[in-house]
Amino acid sequence: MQPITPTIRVEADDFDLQAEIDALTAGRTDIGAVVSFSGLCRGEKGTLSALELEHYPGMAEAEMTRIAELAIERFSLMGLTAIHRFGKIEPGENIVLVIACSPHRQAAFDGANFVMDFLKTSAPFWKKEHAADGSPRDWVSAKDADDKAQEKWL
Amino acid sequence: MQPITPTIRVEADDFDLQAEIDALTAGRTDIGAVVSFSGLCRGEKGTLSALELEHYPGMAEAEMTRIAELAIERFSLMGLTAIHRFGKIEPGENIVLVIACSPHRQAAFDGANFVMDFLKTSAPFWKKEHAADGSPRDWVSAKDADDKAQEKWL
Amino acid sequence: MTKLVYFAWVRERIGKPDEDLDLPASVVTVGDLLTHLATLGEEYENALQYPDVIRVAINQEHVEHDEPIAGAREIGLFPPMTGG
Amino acid sequence: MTKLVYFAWVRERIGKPDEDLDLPASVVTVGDLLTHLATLGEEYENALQYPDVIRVAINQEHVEHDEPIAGAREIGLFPPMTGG
Repeated sequence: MQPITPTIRVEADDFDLQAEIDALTAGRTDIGAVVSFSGLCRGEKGTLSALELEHYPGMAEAEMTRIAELAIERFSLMGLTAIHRFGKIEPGENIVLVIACSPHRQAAFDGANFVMDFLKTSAPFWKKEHAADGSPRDWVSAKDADDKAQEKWL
Repeated sequence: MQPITPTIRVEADDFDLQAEIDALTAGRTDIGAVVSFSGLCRGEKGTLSALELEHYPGMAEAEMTRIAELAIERFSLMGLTAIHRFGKIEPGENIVLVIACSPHRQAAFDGANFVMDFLKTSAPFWKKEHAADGSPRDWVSAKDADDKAQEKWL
Repeated sequence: MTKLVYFAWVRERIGKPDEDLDLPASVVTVGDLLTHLATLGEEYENALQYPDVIRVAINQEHVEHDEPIAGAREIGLFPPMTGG
Repeated sequence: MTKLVYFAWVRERIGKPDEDLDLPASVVTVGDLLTHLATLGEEYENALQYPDVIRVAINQEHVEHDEPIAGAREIGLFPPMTGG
Protein backbone atom coordinates (compact mmCIF):
# COMPACT_ATOMS: atom_id res chain seq x y z
CA MET A 1 0.00 0.00 0.00
CA GLN A 2 1.44 3.37 -0.96
CA PRO A 3 1.64 6.05 1.73
CA ILE A 4 -1.27 8.50 1.88
CA THR A 5 -0.36 12.15 1.33
CA PRO A 6 -2.81 14.56 2.90
CA THR A 7 -4.13 17.54 0.97
CA ILE A 8 -3.46 20.66 3.04
CA ARG A 9 -4.35 24.21 2.05
CA VAL A 10 -4.48 27.59 3.77
CA GLU A 11 -6.32 30.05 1.56
CA ALA A 12 -8.49 33.15 1.50
CA ASP A 13 -11.04 31.73 -0.95
CA ASP A 14 -13.95 29.51 0.00
CA PHE A 15 -13.72 25.80 -0.72
CA ASP A 16 -16.05 23.44 -2.59
CA LEU A 17 -16.84 20.47 -0.35
CA GLN A 18 -18.13 18.27 -3.15
CA ALA A 19 -15.07 18.91 -5.32
CA GLU A 20 -12.76 18.06 -2.40
CA ILE A 21 -14.61 14.79 -1.67
CA ASP A 22 -14.61 13.90 -5.37
CA ALA A 23 -10.84 14.47 -5.50
CA LEU A 24 -10.38 11.94 -2.69
CA THR A 25 -12.81 9.27 -3.90
CA ALA A 26 -12.90 9.49 -7.72
CA GLY A 27 -12.07 6.19 -9.39
CA ARG A 28 -11.60 4.36 -6.08
CA THR A 29 -13.61 1.39 -4.85
CA ASP A 30 -11.75 0.75 -1.57
CA ILE A 31 -13.26 3.65 0.41
CA GLY A 32 -16.38 2.74 2.39
CA ALA A 33 -16.74 5.82 4.58
CA VAL A 34 -16.21 9.54 4.05
CA VAL A 35 -16.68 11.96 6.95
CA SER A 36 -16.54 15.70 6.38
CA PHE A 37 -16.46 18.45 8.96
CA SER A 38 -17.24 22.03 7.96
CA GLY A 39 -16.72 24.77 10.53
CA LEU A 40 -18.81 27.89 9.89
CA CYS A 41 -18.73 31.43 11.24
CA ARG A 42 -21.65 31.98 13.62
CA GLY A 43 -23.38 35.33 13.83
CA GLU A 44 -23.83 35.23 17.61
CA LYS A 45 -27.44 36.38 17.33
CA GLY A 46 -26.59 39.32 15.11
CA THR A 47 -23.88 40.77 17.36
CA LEU A 48 -21.02 39.66 15.07
CA SER A 49 -20.45 41.21 11.65
CA ALA A 50 -17.36 39.16 10.73
CA LEU A 51 -14.35 37.23 11.93
CA GLU A 52 -10.83 38.18 10.86
CA LEU A 53 -8.62 35.08 10.66
CA GLU A 54 -4.88 35.62 11.07
CA HIS A 55 -2.35 32.83 10.58
CA TYR A 56 1.39 32.13 10.67
CA PRO A 57 2.24 31.50 7.00
CA GLY A 58 4.36 28.41 6.52
CA MET A 59 3.93 27.16 10.06
CA ALA A 60 0.14 26.88 9.61
CA GLU A 61 0.57 24.50 6.66
CA ALA A 62 3.38 22.61 8.41
CA GLU A 63 1.35 22.12 11.58
CA MET A 64 -1.77 21.03 9.66
CA THR A 65 0.35 18.54 7.71
CA ARG A 66 1.83 17.17 10.94
CA ILE A 67 -1.63 16.71 12.47
CA ALA A 68 -2.97 15.14 9.26
CA GLU A 69 -0.10 12.64 9.13
CA LEU A 70 -0.69 11.69 12.78
CA ALA A 71 -4.36 11.01 11.94
CA ILE A 72 -3.56 8.99 8.80
CA GLU A 73 -1.16 6.81 10.77
CA ARG A 74 -3.35 6.42 13.85
CA PHE A 75 -6.62 5.62 12.05
CA SER A 76 -5.19 4.00 8.89
CA LEU A 77 -6.98 6.56 6.74
CA MET A 78 -7.09 6.24 2.94
CA GLY A 79 -7.43 9.94 2.31
CA LEU A 80 -7.41 13.19 4.26
CA THR A 81 -7.99 16.81 3.30
CA ALA A 82 -7.73 19.82 5.61
CA ILE A 83 -8.37 23.36 4.39
CA HIS A 84 -8.34 26.47 6.58
CA ARG A 85 -9.33 29.90 5.35
CA PHE A 86 -7.83 33.22 6.45
CA GLY A 87 -8.91 36.84 6.12
CA LYS A 88 -12.38 38.26 6.71
CA ILE A 89 -15.15 35.70 7.05
CA GLU A 90 -18.80 36.62 7.54
CA PRO A 91 -21.51 34.76 9.50
CA GLY A 92 -22.71 31.69 7.63
CA GLU A 93 -19.44 31.36 5.68
CA ASN A 94 -17.04 28.43 5.88
CA ILE A 95 -13.89 28.68 8.02
CA VAL A 96 -12.43 25.19 7.94
CA LEU A 97 -12.93 21.85 6.20
CA VAL A 98 -11.67 18.41 7.15
CA ILE A 99 -12.44 15.24 5.16
CA ALA A 100 -11.36 11.75 6.23
CA CYS A 101 -11.73 8.59 4.13
CA SER A 102 -11.50 5.03 5.39
CA PRO A 103 -12.82 1.56 4.59
CA HIS A 104 -14.88 1.71 7.83
CA ARG A 105 -17.04 4.35 9.42
CA GLN A 106 -15.59 4.72 12.92
CA ALA A 107 -12.06 5.39 11.63
CA ALA A 108 -13.40 8.08 9.29
CA PHE A 109 -15.34 9.73 12.16
CA ASP A 110 -12.37 9.51 14.52
CA GLY A 111 -9.90 10.75 11.91
CA ALA A 112 -11.88 13.91 11.14
CA ASN A 113 -12.64 14.52 14.82
CA PHE A 114 -8.97 14.07 15.82
CA VAL A 115 -7.77 16.49 13.15
CA MET A 116 -10.30 19.13 14.26
CA ASP A 117 -9.38 18.79 17.95
CA PHE A 118 -5.66 19.18 17.27
CA LEU A 119 -6.15 21.87 14.67
CA LYS A 120 -8.06 23.96 17.23
CA THR A 121 -5.28 23.86 19.81
CA SER A 122 -2.10 23.51 17.70
CA ALA A 123 -2.51 25.12 14.28
CA PRO A 124 -1.38 28.77 14.38
CA PHE A 125 -4.59 30.63 13.57
CA TRP A 126 -6.21 33.42 15.56
CA LYS A 127 -9.72 34.85 15.33
CA LYS A 128 -10.62 38.48 15.85
CA GLU A 129 -14.26 39.45 16.16
CA HIS A 130 -15.77 42.41 14.33
CA ALA A 131 -18.80 43.52 16.32
CA ALA A 132 -21.95 44.44 14.41
CA ASP A 133 -22.35 47.64 16.46
CA GLY A 134 -18.82 48.85 15.62
CA SER A 135 -17.56 48.53 19.21
CA PRO A 136 -13.83 47.74 19.67
CA ARG A 137 -12.73 44.48 18.10
CA ASP A 138 -11.62 41.66 20.34
CA TRP A 139 -9.43 38.64 19.85
CA VAL A 140 -11.28 35.41 20.61
CA SER A 141 -9.99 33.74 23.79
CA ALA A 142 -8.77 30.16 23.70
CA LYS A 143 -11.20 27.76 25.34
CA ASP A 144 -10.38 25.26 28.08
CA ALA A 145 -12.95 23.01 26.38
CA ASP A 146 -10.72 22.84 23.31
CA ASP A 147 -7.73 21.69 25.39
CA LYS A 148 -9.96 19.07 27.02
CA ALA A 149 -11.23 17.92 23.63
CA GLN A 150 -7.66 17.36 22.50
CA GLU A 151 -6.80 15.46 25.68
CA LYS A 152 -9.32 12.73 24.87
CA TRP A 153 -6.87 11.44 22.23
CA LEU A 154 -3.86 11.26 24.56
CA MET B 1 -36.76 27.68 19.47
CA GLN B 2 -38.90 25.77 17.00
CA PRO B 3 -38.56 21.99 16.91
CA ILE B 4 -36.17 20.60 14.31
CA THR B 5 -37.73 18.30 11.72
CA PRO B 6 -35.27 15.85 10.18
CA THR B 7 -35.13 15.32 6.44
CA ILE B 8 -35.53 11.58 5.79
CA ARG B 9 -35.53 9.93 2.38
CA VAL B 10 -35.33 6.38 1.04
CA GLU B 11 -34.71 6.48 -2.68
CA ALA B 12 -33.15 4.66 -5.62
CA ASP B 13 -31.41 7.74 -7.02
CA ASP B 14 -28.07 9.04 -5.86
CA PHE B 15 -27.98 12.13 -3.63
CA ASP B 16 -26.10 15.41 -3.95
CA LEU B 17 -24.17 16.04 -0.73
CA GLN B 18 -23.60 19.73 -1.37
CA ALA B 19 -27.28 20.36 -2.16
CA GLU B 20 -28.31 18.58 1.05
CA ILE B 21 -25.87 20.62 3.17
CA ASP B 22 -27.00 23.83 1.47
CA ALA B 23 -30.63 22.96 2.26
CA LEU B 24 -29.74 22.71 5.96
CA THR B 25 -27.50 25.78 6.24
CA ALA B 26 -28.74 28.31 3.66
CA GLY B 27 -29.60 31.67 5.20
CA ARG B 28 -28.66 30.55 8.71
CA THR B 29 -25.94 32.06 10.89
CA ASP B 30 -26.46 29.95 14.03
CA ILE B 31 -24.81 26.75 12.73
CA GLY B 32 -21.11 26.45 13.54
CA ALA B 33 -20.48 22.81 12.67
CA VAL B 34 -21.69 20.51 9.90
CA VAL B 35 -20.64 16.86 9.88
CA SER B 36 -21.49 14.62 6.95
CA PHE B 37 -21.09 10.87 6.67
CA SER B 38 -21.24 9.19 3.27
CA GLY B 39 -21.25 5.40 3.14
CA LEU B 40 -19.98 3.97 -0.15
CA CYS B 41 -20.10 0.53 -1.75
CA ARG B 42 -16.66 -1.10 -1.63
CA GLY B 43 -15.46 -3.33 -4.44
CA GLU B 44 -13.75 -5.84 -2.13
CA LYS B 45 -10.65 -5.94 -4.34
CA GLY B 46 -12.63 -6.54 -7.50
CA THR B 47 -14.63 -9.53 -6.17
CA LEU B 48 -17.89 -7.57 -5.88
CA SER B 49 -19.79 -6.33 -8.91
CA ALA B 50 -22.67 -4.70 -7.03
CA LEU B 51 -24.79 -4.63 -3.89
CA GLU B 52 -28.55 -5.05 -4.04
CA LEU B 53 -30.23 -3.08 -1.27
CA GLU B 54 -33.66 -4.29 -0.12
CA HIS B 55 -35.77 -2.36 2.38
CA TYR B 56 -39.10 -2.47 4.20
CA PRO B 57 -41.03 0.42 2.62
CA GLY B 58 -42.73 2.59 5.18
CA MET B 59 -40.96 1.05 8.15
CA ALA B 60 -37.54 2.13 6.78
CA GLU B 61 -38.59 5.78 6.73
CA ALA B 62 -40.35 5.47 10.11
CA GLU B 63 -37.31 3.89 11.77
CA MET B 64 -34.90 6.44 10.27
CA THR B 65 -37.17 9.24 11.50
CA ARG B 66 -37.28 7.72 14.99
CA ILE B 67 -33.46 7.48 15.11
CA ALA B 68 -33.07 11.01 13.74
CA GLU B 69 -35.42 12.44 16.36
CA LEU B 70 -33.50 10.64 19.12
CA ALA B 71 -30.28 12.24 17.85
CA ILE B 72 -31.77 15.73 17.54
CA GLU B 73 -33.03 15.52 21.13
CA ARG B 74 -29.90 13.97 22.60
CA PHE B 75 -27.34 16.25 20.93
CA SER B 76 -29.51 19.40 20.55
CA LEU B 77 -28.94 19.36 16.80
CA MET B 78 -30.06 22.27 14.59
CA GLY B 79 -30.51 20.17 11.49
CA LEU B 80 -30.34 16.53 10.44
CA THR B 81 -30.65 14.76 7.10
CA ALA B 82 -30.55 11.00 6.55
CA ILE B 83 -30.87 9.47 3.09
CA HIS B 84 -30.61 5.75 2.31
CA ARG B 85 -30.60 4.36 -1.22
CA PHE B 86 -32.12 1.06 -2.35
CA GLY B 87 -31.76 -1.09 -5.45
CA LYS B 88 -28.54 -1.99 -7.24
CA ILE B 89 -25.46 -0.03 -6.17
CA GLU B 90 -22.03 -0.49 -7.73
CA PRO B 91 -18.59 -0.17 -6.11
CA GLY B 92 -17.66 3.46 -5.54
CA GLU B 93 -21.30 4.57 -5.45
CA ASN B 94 -23.05 6.14 -2.45
CA ILE B 95 -25.29 4.01 -0.21
CA VAL B 96 -26.17 6.29 2.68
CA LEU B 97 -25.81 9.92 3.75
CA VAL B 98 -26.16 11.49 7.18
CA ILE B 99 -25.65 15.19 7.89
CA ALA B 100 -25.79 16.73 11.36
CA CYS B 101 -25.69 20.47 12.13
CA SER B 102 -24.97 22.05 15.50
CA PRO B 103 -23.52 25.22 16.98
CA HIS B 104 -20.53 23.15 18.20
CA ARG B 105 -18.36 20.49 16.63
CA GLN B 106 -18.59 17.57 19.06
CA ALA B 107 -22.39 17.50 18.98
CA ALA B 108 -22.33 17.44 15.17
CA PHE B 109 -19.81 14.58 15.15
CA ASP B 110 -21.74 12.64 17.80
CA GLY B 111 -25.09 13.24 16.12
CA ALA B 112 -23.98 11.86 12.76
CA ASN B 113 -22.10 8.96 14.39
CA PHE B 114 -25.11 8.05 16.57
CA VAL B 115 -27.48 8.05 13.60
CA MET B 116 -25.14 5.79 11.59
CA ASP B 117 -24.71 3.32 14.46
CA PHE B 118 -28.46 2.99 15.03
CA LEU B 119 -29.27 3.00 11.34
CA LYS B 120 -26.92 0.02 10.84
CA THR B 121 -28.64 -2.13 13.46
CA SER B 122 -32.24 -0.86 13.46
CA ALA B 123 -33.25 0.46 10.06
CA PRO B 124 -34.81 -2.32 7.95
CA PHE B 125 -32.35 -2.59 5.05
CA TRP B 126 -30.59 -5.71 3.78
CA LYS B 127 -27.63 -6.03 1.45
CA LYS B 128 -27.11 -8.82 -1.05
CA GLU B 129 -23.76 -9.16 -2.77
CA HIS B 130 -23.42 -9.73 -6.50
CA ALA B 131 -20.09 -11.48 -7.04
CA ALA B 132 -17.94 -10.31 -9.95
CA ASP B 133 -17.36 -13.93 -11.05
CA GLY B 134 -21.10 -14.68 -11.21
CA SER B 135 -21.02 -17.16 -8.31
CA PRO B 136 -24.20 -17.50 -6.21
CA ARG B 137 -25.27 -14.28 -4.54
CA ASP B 138 -25.13 -14.02 -0.78
CA TRP B 139 -26.90 -11.90 1.76
CA VAL B 140 -24.46 -9.90 3.88
CA SER B 141 -24.34 -11.14 7.48
CA ALA B 142 -24.99 -8.74 10.35
CA LYS B 143 -21.83 -7.88 12.24
CA ASP B 144 -21.32 -8.14 16.00
CA ALA B 145 -19.17 -5.02 15.63
CA ASP B 146 -22.26 -3.08 14.57
CA ASP B 147 -24.17 -4.16 17.68
CA LYS B 148 -21.17 -3.15 19.80
CA ALA B 149 -20.96 0.21 18.02
CA GLN B 150 -24.59 0.88 18.93
CA GLU B 151 -24.05 -0.16 22.54
CA LYS B 152 -21.58 2.70 23.10
CA TRP B 153 -24.54 5.10 23.17
CA LEU B 154 -26.54 3.15 25.77
CA MET C 1 -56.72 -12.07 8.71
CA THR C 2 -53.24 -10.79 9.46
CA LYS C 3 -50.88 -9.51 6.80
CA LEU C 4 -47.43 -11.06 6.92
CA VAL C 5 -44.51 -9.48 5.04
CA TYR C 6 -41.11 -11.09 4.50
CA PHE C 7 -37.75 -9.59 3.56
CA ALA C 8 -34.28 -10.66 2.37
CA TRP C 9 -33.55 -14.38 2.81
CA VAL C 10 -36.73 -14.94 4.84
CA ARG C 11 -38.67 -13.77 1.77
CA GLU C 12 -36.54 -15.86 -0.59
CA ARG C 13 -36.87 -19.06 1.46
CA ILE C 14 -40.61 -18.73 2.04
CA GLY C 15 -40.93 -17.89 -1.65
CA LYS C 16 -43.24 -14.91 -1.47
CA PRO C 17 -43.02 -11.27 -0.32
CA ASP C 18 -46.25 -11.25 1.67
CA GLU C 19 -49.49 -13.08 2.38
CA ASP C 20 -52.67 -12.81 4.44
CA LEU C 21 -53.14 -15.56 7.01
CA ASP C 22 -55.82 -16.63 9.45
CA LEU C 23 -53.92 -17.34 12.65
CA PRO C 24 -55.30 -19.88 15.19
CA ALA C 25 -56.27 -18.54 18.61
CA SER C 26 -53.39 -20.50 20.17
CA VAL C 27 -50.93 -18.07 18.53
CA VAL C 28 -50.58 -15.40 21.22
CA THR C 29 -47.02 -14.10 20.98
CA VAL C 30 -44.48 -13.50 18.23
CA GLY C 31 -42.69 -16.67 19.38
CA ASP C 32 -45.93 -18.65 18.96
CA LEU C 33 -46.28 -17.21 15.47
CA LEU C 34 -42.79 -18.36 14.42
CA THR C 35 -43.49 -21.87 15.76
CA HIS C 36 -46.84 -21.96 13.97
CA LEU C 37 -45.44 -20.75 10.62
CA ALA C 38 -42.71 -23.40 10.69
CA THR C 39 -45.49 -26.05 10.52
CA LEU C 40 -46.93 -24.65 7.28
CA GLY C 41 -44.47 -26.38 4.96
CA GLU C 42 -40.88 -27.14 4.15
CA GLU C 43 -40.15 -23.63 2.84
CA TYR C 44 -41.37 -22.07 6.12
CA GLU C 45 -39.46 -24.64 8.15
CA ASN C 46 -36.32 -23.80 6.17
CA ALA C 47 -36.78 -20.04 6.57
CA LEU C 48 -37.50 -20.21 10.30
CA GLN C 49 -35.28 -23.09 11.45
CA TYR C 50 -33.30 -20.72 13.71
CA PRO C 51 -36.12 -18.61 15.15
CA ASP C 52 -33.73 -16.71 17.46
CA VAL C 53 -32.17 -14.87 14.53
CA ILE C 54 -35.52 -13.79 13.04
CA ARG C 55 -36.36 -10.15 13.66
CA VAL C 56 -40.00 -9.17 13.86
CA ALA C 57 -41.93 -5.93 13.44
CA ILE C 58 -45.57 -5.42 14.34
CA ASN C 59 -47.25 -2.57 12.47
CA GLN C 60 -43.76 -1.55 11.31
CA GLU C 61 -42.21 -1.29 14.77
CA HIS C 62 -39.54 -3.63 16.12
CA VAL C 63 -40.79 -6.07 18.80
CA GLU C 64 -39.29 -8.88 20.90
CA HIS C 65 -40.39 -12.48 20.54
CA ASP C 66 -42.46 -12.39 23.74
CA GLU C 67 -44.62 -9.55 22.41
CA PRO C 68 -48.35 -10.41 22.02
CA ILE C 69 -49.55 -10.11 18.43
CA ALA C 70 -53.07 -9.04 19.37
CA GLY C 71 -54.04 -6.00 17.30
CA ALA C 72 -51.39 -6.57 14.66
CA ARG C 73 -52.48 -5.46 11.18
CA GLU C 74 -49.09 -6.22 9.63
CA ILE C 75 -46.30 -8.44 10.88
CA GLY C 76 -42.86 -8.27 9.23
CA LEU C 77 -40.32 -11.11 9.46
CA PHE C 78 -36.71 -10.57 8.39
CA PRO C 79 -33.06 -11.31 9.18
CA PRO C 80 -30.87 -8.92 11.20
CA MET C 81 -30.51 -5.62 9.35
CA THR C 82 -27.41 -4.91 7.25
CA GLY C 83 -28.05 -1.44 5.86
CA GLY C 84 -26.01 1.71 6.24
CA MET D 1 20.68 38.25 14.31
CA THR D 2 17.51 36.32 15.08
CA LYS D 3 14.22 36.94 13.28
CA LEU D 4 11.28 37.42 15.62
CA VAL D 5 7.71 37.22 14.30
CA TYR D 6 4.61 38.25 16.22
CA PHE D 7 0.95 37.35 15.73
CA ALA D 8 -2.52 38.42 16.90
CA TRP D 9 -2.53 40.60 20.03
CA VAL D 10 1.19 40.05 20.62
CA ARG D 11 1.80 41.67 17.22
CA GLU D 12 -0.68 44.46 17.93
CA ARG D 13 0.77 45.30 21.33
CA ILE D 14 4.41 45.21 20.21
CA GLY D 15 3.33 47.25 17.21
CA LYS D 16 5.13 45.38 14.44
CA PRO D 17 4.78 42.03 12.68
CA ASP D 18 8.45 41.07 12.84
CA GLU D 19 11.97 42.33 13.50
CA ASP D 20 15.58 41.16 13.51
CA LEU D 21 17.26 41.35 16.91
CA ASP D 22 20.73 40.79 18.30
CA LEU D 23 20.16 38.77 21.45
CA PRO D 24 22.64 38.96 24.35
CA ALA D 25 24.51 35.77 25.23
CA SER D 26 22.65 35.63 28.55
CA VAL D 27 19.45 34.71 26.65
CA VAL D 28 19.64 30.91 26.59
CA THR D 29 16.05 29.64 26.74
CA VAL D 30 12.69 30.79 25.43
CA GLY D 31 11.87 31.91 28.97
CA ASP D 32 15.02 34.08 29.02
CA LEU D 33 13.96 35.57 25.68
CA LEU D 34 10.54 36.59 27.01
CA THR D 35 12.15 38.19 30.09
CA HIS D 36 14.64 40.02 27.89
CA LEU D 37 12.08 41.31 25.42
CA ALA D 38 9.95 42.72 28.25
CA THR D 39 12.84 45.10 29.05
CA LEU D 40 12.88 46.61 25.55
CA GLY D 41 10.07 49.08 26.14
CA GLU D 42 6.55 49.65 27.36
CA GLU D 43 4.95 48.02 24.30
CA TYR D 44 6.95 44.81 24.87
CA GLU D 45 6.23 44.89 28.60
CA ASN D 46 2.53 45.26 27.81
CA ALA D 47 2.56 42.39 25.28
CA LEU D 48 4.50 40.01 27.49
CA GLN D 49 3.22 40.89 30.98
CA TYR D 50 1.82 37.37 31.41
CA PRO D 51 4.61 35.28 29.88
CA ASP D 52 2.90 31.99 30.82
CA VAL D 53 0.20 32.55 28.18
CA ILE D 54 2.64 33.32 25.38
CA ARG D 55 3.12 30.44 22.92
CA VAL D 56 6.43 30.16 21.14
CA ALA D 57 7.61 28.46 17.96
CA ILE D 58 11.25 28.02 16.94
CA ASN D 59 11.77 27.58 13.21
CA GLN D 60 7.97 27.18 12.93
CA GLU D 61 7.67 24.35 15.46
CA HIS D 62 5.98 24.65 18.86
CA VAL D 63 8.39 24.66 21.83
CA GLU D 64 8.09 24.92 25.61
CA HIS D 65 9.52 27.86 27.55
CA ASP D 66 12.50 25.85 28.80
CA GLU D 67 13.66 25.12 25.24
CA PRO D 68 17.13 26.52 24.35
CA ILE D 69 16.99 29.02 21.48
CA ALA D 70 20.43 28.12 20.12
CA GLY D 71 20.20 27.58 16.36
CA ALA D 72 16.92 29.44 15.99
CA ARG D 73 16.62 31.27 12.66
CA GLU D 74 13.05 32.39 13.36
CA ILE D 75 11.18 32.64 16.65
CA GLY D 76 7.41 33.19 16.65
CA LEU D 77 5.54 34.64 19.63
CA PHE D 78 1.76 34.49 19.80
CA PRO D 79 -1.28 33.92 22.04
CA PRO D 80 -2.98 30.52 22.37
CA MET D 81 -4.42 29.47 19.02
CA THR D 82 -8.11 29.99 18.26
CA GLY D 83 -8.49 28.62 14.74
CA GLY D 84 -10.74 25.86 13.47
